[in-house]
Amino acid sequence: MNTVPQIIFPVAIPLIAAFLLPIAGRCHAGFGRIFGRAAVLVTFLASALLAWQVAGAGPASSAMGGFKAPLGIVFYADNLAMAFVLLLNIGVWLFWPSGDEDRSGPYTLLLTLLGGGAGLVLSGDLFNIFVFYEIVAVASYGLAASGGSAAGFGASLRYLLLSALGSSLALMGIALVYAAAGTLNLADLALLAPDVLRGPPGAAAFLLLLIGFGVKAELFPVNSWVPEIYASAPVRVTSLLAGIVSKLALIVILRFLVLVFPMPSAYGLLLTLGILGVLAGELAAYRARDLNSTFAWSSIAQLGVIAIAFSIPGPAGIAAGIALALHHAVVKPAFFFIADKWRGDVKLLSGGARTSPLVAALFVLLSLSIIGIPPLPGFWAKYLLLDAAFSSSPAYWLAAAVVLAGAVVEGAYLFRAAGFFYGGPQKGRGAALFMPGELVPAFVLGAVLLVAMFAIAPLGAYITSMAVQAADVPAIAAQILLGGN
Amino acid sequence: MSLLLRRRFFWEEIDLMSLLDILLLVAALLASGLFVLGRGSFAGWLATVVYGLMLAVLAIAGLALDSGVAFIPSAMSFEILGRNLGWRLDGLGWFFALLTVGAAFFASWYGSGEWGRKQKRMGLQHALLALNVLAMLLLLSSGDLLSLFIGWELVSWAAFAIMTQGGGPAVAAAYRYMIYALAGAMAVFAAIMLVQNVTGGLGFADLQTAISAMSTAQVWVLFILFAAGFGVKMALMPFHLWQAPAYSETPGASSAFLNAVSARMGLFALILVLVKLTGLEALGSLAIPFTFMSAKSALMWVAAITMVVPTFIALMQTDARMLLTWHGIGQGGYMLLGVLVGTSLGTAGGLMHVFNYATYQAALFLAVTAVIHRAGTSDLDELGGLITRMPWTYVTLLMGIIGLAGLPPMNGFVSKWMIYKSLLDGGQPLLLIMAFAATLGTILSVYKLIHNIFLGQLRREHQHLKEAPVSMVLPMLILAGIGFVTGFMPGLALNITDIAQRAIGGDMLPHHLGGVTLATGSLNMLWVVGVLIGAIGAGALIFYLLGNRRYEVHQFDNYAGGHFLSADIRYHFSHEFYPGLARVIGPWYRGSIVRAEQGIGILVNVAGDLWQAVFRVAYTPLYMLLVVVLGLVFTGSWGIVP
Amino acid sequence: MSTGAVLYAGAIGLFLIGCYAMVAERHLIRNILGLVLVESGVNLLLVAVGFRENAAAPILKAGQSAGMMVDPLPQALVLTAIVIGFGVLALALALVVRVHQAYGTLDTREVARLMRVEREASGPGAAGPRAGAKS
Amino acid sequence: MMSYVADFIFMPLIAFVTGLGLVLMARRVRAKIERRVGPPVLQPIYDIVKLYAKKTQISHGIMHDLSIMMLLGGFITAEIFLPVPGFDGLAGEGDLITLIYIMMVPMLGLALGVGSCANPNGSIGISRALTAMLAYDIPFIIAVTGACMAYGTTNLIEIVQIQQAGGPASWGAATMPLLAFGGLLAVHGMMGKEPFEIYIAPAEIATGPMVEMSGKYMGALFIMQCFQLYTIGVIYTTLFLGGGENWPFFLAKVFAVVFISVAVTNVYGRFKTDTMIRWMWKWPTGIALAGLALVMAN
Amino acid sequence: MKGYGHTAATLLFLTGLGILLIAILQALPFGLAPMQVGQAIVAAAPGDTGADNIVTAILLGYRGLDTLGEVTILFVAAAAAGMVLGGASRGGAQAENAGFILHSAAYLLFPFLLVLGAYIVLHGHLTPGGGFQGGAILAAAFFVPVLASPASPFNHRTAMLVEGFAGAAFIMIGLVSLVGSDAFLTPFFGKGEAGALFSAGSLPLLYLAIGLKVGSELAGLMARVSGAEAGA
Repeated sequence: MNTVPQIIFPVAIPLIAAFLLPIAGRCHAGFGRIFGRAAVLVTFLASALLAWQVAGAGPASSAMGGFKAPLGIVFYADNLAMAFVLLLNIGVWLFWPSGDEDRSGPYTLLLTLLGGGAGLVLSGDLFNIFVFYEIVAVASYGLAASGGSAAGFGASLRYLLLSALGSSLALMGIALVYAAAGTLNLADLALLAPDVLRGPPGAAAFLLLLIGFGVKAELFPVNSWVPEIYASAPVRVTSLLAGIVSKLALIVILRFLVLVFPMPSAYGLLLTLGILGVLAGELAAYRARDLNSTFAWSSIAQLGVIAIAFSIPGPAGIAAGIALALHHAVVKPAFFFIADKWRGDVKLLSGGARTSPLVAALFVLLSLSIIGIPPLPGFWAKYLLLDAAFSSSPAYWLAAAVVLAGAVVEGAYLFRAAGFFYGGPQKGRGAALFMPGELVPAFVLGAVLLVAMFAIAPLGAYITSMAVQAADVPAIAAQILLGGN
Repeated sequence: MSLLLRRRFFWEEIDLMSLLDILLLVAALLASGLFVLGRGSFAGWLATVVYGLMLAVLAIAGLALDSGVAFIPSAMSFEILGRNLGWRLDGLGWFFALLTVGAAFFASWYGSGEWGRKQKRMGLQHALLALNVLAMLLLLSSGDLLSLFIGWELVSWAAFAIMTQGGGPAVAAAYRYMIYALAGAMAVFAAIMLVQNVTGGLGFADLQTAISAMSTAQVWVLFILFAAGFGVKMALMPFHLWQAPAYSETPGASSAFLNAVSARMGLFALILVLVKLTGLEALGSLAIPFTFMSAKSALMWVAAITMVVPTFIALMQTDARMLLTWHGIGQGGYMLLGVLVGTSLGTAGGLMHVFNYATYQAALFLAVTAVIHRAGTSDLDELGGLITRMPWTYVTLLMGIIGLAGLPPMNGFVSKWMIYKSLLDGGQPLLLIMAFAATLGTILSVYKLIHNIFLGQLRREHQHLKEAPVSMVLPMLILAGIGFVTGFMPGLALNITDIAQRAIGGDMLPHHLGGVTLATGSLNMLWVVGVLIGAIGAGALIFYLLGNRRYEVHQFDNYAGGHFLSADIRYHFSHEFYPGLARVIGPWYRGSIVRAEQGIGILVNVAGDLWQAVFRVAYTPLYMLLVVVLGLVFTGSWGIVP
Repeated sequence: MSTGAVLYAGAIGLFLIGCYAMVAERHLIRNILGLVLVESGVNLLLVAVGFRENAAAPILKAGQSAGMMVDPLPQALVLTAIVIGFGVLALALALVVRVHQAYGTLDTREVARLMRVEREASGPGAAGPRAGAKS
Repeated sequence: MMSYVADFIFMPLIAFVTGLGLVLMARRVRAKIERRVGPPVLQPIYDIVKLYAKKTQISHGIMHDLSIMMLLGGFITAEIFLPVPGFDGLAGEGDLITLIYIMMVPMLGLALGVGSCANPNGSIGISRALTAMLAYDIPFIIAVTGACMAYGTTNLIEIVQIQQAGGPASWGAATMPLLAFGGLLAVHGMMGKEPFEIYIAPAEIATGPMVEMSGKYMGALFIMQCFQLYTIGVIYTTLFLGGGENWPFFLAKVFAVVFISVAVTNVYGRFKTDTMIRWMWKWPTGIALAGLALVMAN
Repeated sequence: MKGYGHTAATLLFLTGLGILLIAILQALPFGLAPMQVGQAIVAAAPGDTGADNIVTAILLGYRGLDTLGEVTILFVAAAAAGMVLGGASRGGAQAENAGFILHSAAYLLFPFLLVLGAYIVLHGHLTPGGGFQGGAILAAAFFVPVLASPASPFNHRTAMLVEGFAGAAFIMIGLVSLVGSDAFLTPFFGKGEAGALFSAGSLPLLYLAIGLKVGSELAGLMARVSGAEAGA
């Protein structure tokens, strides 16, 4: 029952820094970049402190403005939320644009993205989550267009239209929920949901929310923007969007599923979208010609897998989903960094291993992990997923079969590309020689993967405890409603 | 029965715990060491010596296992995600480990000689060989289903790595192998998860309880997943297309290792899971409705077909290595058939065939590599008459093909005889006939191999060929010698397979040094081989004593219907060696399985294009609308129908 | 038709017209206008949810106690939603300006085709560092 | 060990002598059919002695010589494992399956020797011989399998005892007529007689494998022919005609088996290799399979 | 041809969607939705925040964070639009002054717009309207001269300064309250008597900050769009 006022810092600090950054940037060119990095560092420290407190004393909550739960907005932070806030902070720090542009635009967007993302995961109020989701969405439209290329503008405009329509649907969903339940606080809804949200309105509300938030979470029908955006956006933005921001949207969907809509039709809906996502992603990736679009499709597939994991009721499913999400957040950005340096048709990259053996080795390591080869963490995440899937109803056995078949197709196209790197004489223009600076994030992520390989046991225990905590609805409701003074 | 040198001495004092640890530690150190300092020429010799050391450790472990110790536990065990992973070496694992390290010993000895020096990246090949051995030891000493699966993946990926060393076509073959192996691994993964779902645990005992606790439908699914998953590595019939090109494109020494042992990992896993844990009677009870066949007989028929069809495909090959690898697939069918018969004779026959196969297949591959090393090609239409230039390689190949064909003086005959005898006593005449037919096919194709390479006219470009260097000939000859010795005294090999058979359970086979004496017909190789050698001696006496002295004539001093032979016209019959047979069997090779494989490939391509087209449409919001309508209908109906 | 039915019909009508404009129209500006219509439709729905029969606006008249008032919460939400809509609209228009400058047309299908052509052209050719015009 | 010495010496000799008799019988039958007198009684021995006495003995390399030794050694071993009345030999140590594979050793030896002669006609002959082996061995093996399934043992001595237990009624041919007949057709092929002798026919490709054989090499082949006729005859009698309870009756049966085949051979032309395969895999195999089905039925 | 098939399909889906939405909304009682939270706020608002305009009480009090989010979205949209349009060519033909009427009216209109905007911002907690609406009017006030004489460039520097500091002020007020009563964005300064200009504690301050920020942002945004438009 602890209330921690500093719970707002991960949101407030980046926003205030974002507001002040243009001013700082205006008065001294270099200062803008340093100010931005400093702000991220401060946020990271604040979030780490908060995470340490939450890990120690259990989930914390704080009512904004001192107003008690059903009236005001309450922030709720448990291990799951804090983990993803830290992941976001590290992601933003790692993918901070390289210092050549002097304009302050991308930095403000990144800071607001940081603040908005933290708010998205911490907030305990339905409409407040929608507002933070919009902040993240607008920031990602801007960042997607920050590449400055014509294709970038076209793609982000189409993405904006799609996502804005999705947001209005989500807003309609919130209207339905409010019309049915009369309150917006998640904990309140959790208590009211069994009797109020069971009928068609409840199911329709979940569908609308799922589609609205699904755009960012790359769920099946609404992820047609993914290949265009990831092809045209700068690589650091792509890795941020694909690696981390899409996970935040999925965590929000998980919150809705666990707290407000624990109905079989909701789980069934997410499962079908997940399976279709995996099928679409893997098969389309198999036919993609250049590396970048291959990884764009494969990120759709991987998020489909995470959606399947979250659609399994009970803490086992959540644990599998978190493990898969964390693993994907580490592996996919590294893939995009490699793809960014080796643009163009895969065939042209033959003999790449000779000019840059280290990068080719990293590529193989990442592919092995994402397929799920035992010693690597990818396998343990997939093991958790299959463990959860097989212990629930036969529909999930089909999902597990699809995931396994997907892994085979994934192995096929990843090692087809690896075959080009290692085989064949070097006929194209030589594979790009890498300036070490450019691929540092990729190698950092590769190192994290290797370290995680040895720390599976503690990581596994931490994730399962996080999942149990996130699935325990009565405790969450009690903490939000009563805990927040 | 007593082992080689039965003396009770120090192995009781050695702490058994550490034997397996020593083995794994040494293997790991060797693998990493070679990766680091693989460049030097001494790397090969170092590896050979270390393998020898490991063989010694295994021998000591064998002594322990032989004296009744159930298994050699290892200190290495992890507790991950609520599952504990343990490693321990039982008799079955020990037997396959012995073969693995033995094959590695000869392969690395062969690779560190002159052949190795001519390879581009021999250091890397030595390192990858060591990595393969480490992966196989981990698989063979796995203590529960999860460590079995982890070992399984490591083995398939280490094999993938060693296959890509050939460059060019080898990479394409390795890629095809990787897809098969990945599909197999995923099937095994699903099966393991099925077991865990039923019993909540992943130990071997859990599999046994799971079998009894499951409904027949679930047991069928489990059986098919395990058989298919492990069958891929063993190249059982429907999944065999990848093995021949993959194993023949790998560079010489490692391909000998792969052929001799790597495919047998699938057999080890099948025996461990289906025979030892599930039990043959459980498989037998799984009846296929409407037929009098059961799961066990179905698998036996698959093994039988895997025995016959690849052998006759091998008959039609024109590349020596492809011919041998296709035979490798065929021989796999023999081993599985022997083990599945269920009688102690059958199991002993199957296991001994694994041992024999490893010896003569390795010898054959090393011999063919020696031919490639000297003549530059392994295409049977480009060679001929090398007996005069490479006699020792000829001897090795001769002893190898006699073993492969399963004719008396060599050990191949003993294990095949045991498999035939067990099929006969087990009441399986049709399978026995298929086994005989496969053996006949083998005899035909191995004769084609030795004739096209060594017999017939020597070509002009091979006139000045020299015999393969000693570093290559010696290991070959020793392997062929092992084949002959275990052929002459099969008891030695049977003592080794006893340990594995005791681990599998079921009754043991009473045998003596010369072979097996059963009520319904026995085999004593001491007499058979002894009399054969004596009789050949008598033949030699008749030949040398009677009639005048013989003198040799030049290769072109030949009856050619009045035509004068000279070097420039090719006077050697090797292309399309069995024309009559080809006319009869030819039409049967429609390659239906190859077309099925291509069909799946095309299906995936079309599906991929379809999904990509779905995403290329300009009106993305339409999808959102579509989904909302469908979703509402879905949820609406759900709501109305509570 | 009760006031409720009129309000709901109005809201859904606006939403549908907006959806039609967004989905069926080929002109970018019409799409954006469709988006605005959709957002206004949803906002109207949100406000309509808070409606009470013969209740007063949620402003206290100089100190007298609160009579039967309409639900103030949806109105606050709508205010926020409108501002969000405006922000997204501003960014959309900025992007439309740049797309028009780059591709010279505002037909969505044409823009999509041009983008695909450009990506294919840039694909194999520019295998070097990204070829996108770096402003 | 000592008890076997007698067997080691006498069994091959008996085999050789009977073989000579069989070859003589074959030539005499052919002569009678062609209405001529036929060779004198000791003609086969004269041929062999003439060949061994030749001054020029042409060899094509060490393997050529080794093949002759393998040839003779192989058949001598086969005779030792073949029980005849009075001498059981090593039949107890190696059963029927061992015998079948020991018979393949001389065939392989001959093939290697002919191969090393480096004469394409020889190689073609050997390829045809091996194809023929594949053709006739399958029905033969079906017959053998059927017989062993019926007798329940592969030990030749016991097979003979089982058949002699009830006199002629319990012979293999009586209890398994179809198998016996299928086996007879296959055995006819094994002997390399007329319809199936394309691989050694002089008119075809200069006698195929024997093209480079001359002098004592040819002599050894003559000896091989004697052993071959004897071995195949004895195996067939052991399996289907009740084996040898006493010498005269046993010899009569062996001569009868060979006579059937020799009688048939002089009437037919010659099959091409692929027609031979198709014929062998159609009729004898079909009959033998039917017999096997009958055996398995009860 | 293709176009019509497509529109027909869309129309079909839309009617289907409409019918389904109507069906779902039938299930929700109109006009008698459980005003659980709304009723509680109406009762507690005057006591907690002292603002007459309950909507403002909700906007700045109970759901203050929503408003912060809202302002951030505006800020992000403006920054993103600025970045996107930053590349557009600034030059372009110098259009001469817009027509005589607009030119003269602009300068006449400017003071009135300023007063009206300021009034609405300052009375946010009493009368309908508030920071956003007032801010929009202020933005119009500053933008009309730009429309009137495109030649005179809009002073982006000051707008950006005002915008930054106003946003920062909003959060600072929130953080200050955090120090005071350990909850972010708690209204302080006491409530004052209802209806007076200086009542409802810190809410007017928040609305002032919002008004300035929105005003400067929108003005800057519209100036940049019109600049880009002229340049295109």
